Amino acid sequence: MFRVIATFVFAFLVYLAVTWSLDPASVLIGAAASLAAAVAMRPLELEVAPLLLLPHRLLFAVIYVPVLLWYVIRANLDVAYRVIHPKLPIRPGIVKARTTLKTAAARVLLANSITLTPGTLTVDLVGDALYIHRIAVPEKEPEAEMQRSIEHFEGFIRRILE
Amino acid sequence: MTEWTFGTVAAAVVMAAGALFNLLGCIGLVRLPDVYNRVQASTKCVTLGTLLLLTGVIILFGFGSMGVKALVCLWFVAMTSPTAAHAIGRAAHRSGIRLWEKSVCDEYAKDREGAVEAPAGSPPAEEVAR
Amino acid sequence: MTFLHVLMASLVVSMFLCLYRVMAGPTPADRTVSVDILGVLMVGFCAVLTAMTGRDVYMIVGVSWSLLSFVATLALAKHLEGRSFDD
Amino acid sequence: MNDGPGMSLIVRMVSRWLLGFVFVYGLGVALFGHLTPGGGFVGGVVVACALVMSILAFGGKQGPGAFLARAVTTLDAAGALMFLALALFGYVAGCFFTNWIARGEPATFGSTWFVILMNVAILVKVGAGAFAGFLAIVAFGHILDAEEGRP
Repeated sequence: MFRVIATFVFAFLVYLAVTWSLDPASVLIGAAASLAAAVAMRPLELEVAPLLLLPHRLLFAVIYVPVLLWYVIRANLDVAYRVIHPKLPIRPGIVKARTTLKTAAARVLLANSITLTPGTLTVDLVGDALYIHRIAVPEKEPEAEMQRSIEHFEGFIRRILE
Repeated sequence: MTEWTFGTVAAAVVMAAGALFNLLGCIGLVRLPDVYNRVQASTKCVTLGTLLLLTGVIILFGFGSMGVKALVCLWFVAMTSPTAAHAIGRAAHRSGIRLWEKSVCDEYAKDREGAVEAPAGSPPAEEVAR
Repeated sequence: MTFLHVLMASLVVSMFLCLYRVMAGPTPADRTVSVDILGVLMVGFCAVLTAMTGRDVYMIVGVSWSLLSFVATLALAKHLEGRSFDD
Repeated sequence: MNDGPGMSLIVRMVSRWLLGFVFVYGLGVALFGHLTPGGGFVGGVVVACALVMSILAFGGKQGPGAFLARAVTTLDAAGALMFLALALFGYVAGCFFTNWIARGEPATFGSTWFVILMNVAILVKVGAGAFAGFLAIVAFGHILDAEEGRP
């Protein structure tokens, strides 16, 4: 029930944003369509949606965006430096890391955040193991270094989605 | 964008940074040695570049009919682009494309060895690797 | 020749670099990556066109384009993996 | 390690998050076709896109795409018939394709309900048609596989 309501709210917000009109007929049709979409999505187990309606989780989601943006910009400057350097100082490889997050949605958000940040790309997600392709594997202790950079995100994501 | 006020200058700076990142990402796409590195550079730089271009549109027009549409577009791109990169990387690894010969380690291939046979219909690894 | 024209020119240069990789890519995965990146670049192009003309035509085009590009990439990745589309 | 039908967990989860919004977005584009760019064709393509994404991500046996795959010919015919019926009802007011529903105030949502209904008919027709094309490609691949003896 909460799942349906939450999905309805988000779908209706997207409808209002796309149409940008408060005509009563359009709003009614949009509400009906959003409700239909929410009911049709019910078997897909969107357990995330109701959590995002809680205010403190929403607050952490809003804080998470600039933090992620800061990491993304740093990552981009790093990758851009490596790309325009004439000698290509790269040292690629696939490393493995383990996450302590429990739900599938939180793990997926973690994997997508990792893909966007410093020189890392999630190749696969099996159970609690993340296989991460890095553009520059550090010389010593690659696993421990990766683990430490994952923990920065885990704290936020646990407060948003778990 | 004819008169130069604070808003237009901010939007111009953000959009210029976005276009620069797009260009750098595409240079990376051409220069780097193997598929995985190309996915890395191009996806990160081009995604951030496009997000910055859309942010410039939001700064320029405010949260009107256009800014909100740009926000929806921004959300879609931020959601789909890493997923597409992951899908390509996984499919490339599963179809047997090797990493660059100077790569340091490959835990994924080590863990996958013996766990699953090659998917049906895919050519053998030597045929695909360059 | 305004500032936005310069932005458009740089985006067009980026697209030609992508097209080079589509033509020269040694493996099918390289071509898939370039096509995906081309789709995201088109969304940025739509944003520049919006700033230039001030009409919300192009934002709708941008959202639809990013969606189509995502679905195309999924299909190509699945084909690359050697599975049928409805597997 | 091939975890069930469909693609990897990340792709399935993100498709789950996007699907409902894509449907609603397609409908919004189609409904406002007479005021903004877009219209029935673009909305239909977006809806078909969502269905194709569902089939790609979840496989051909579950998800909303699999339900609609069985009804796709019916929906295609229903869209075409709805379009034709709207056009034929024009004879009530005089001739083919006449706007037989009253017109409202210009530049608002309710200015022409005739065009809105027309756009919805085109949405159903194009969405079902494009999705049926995708299903035909999948079926053709299976036929080729069977002929050449691949599993």
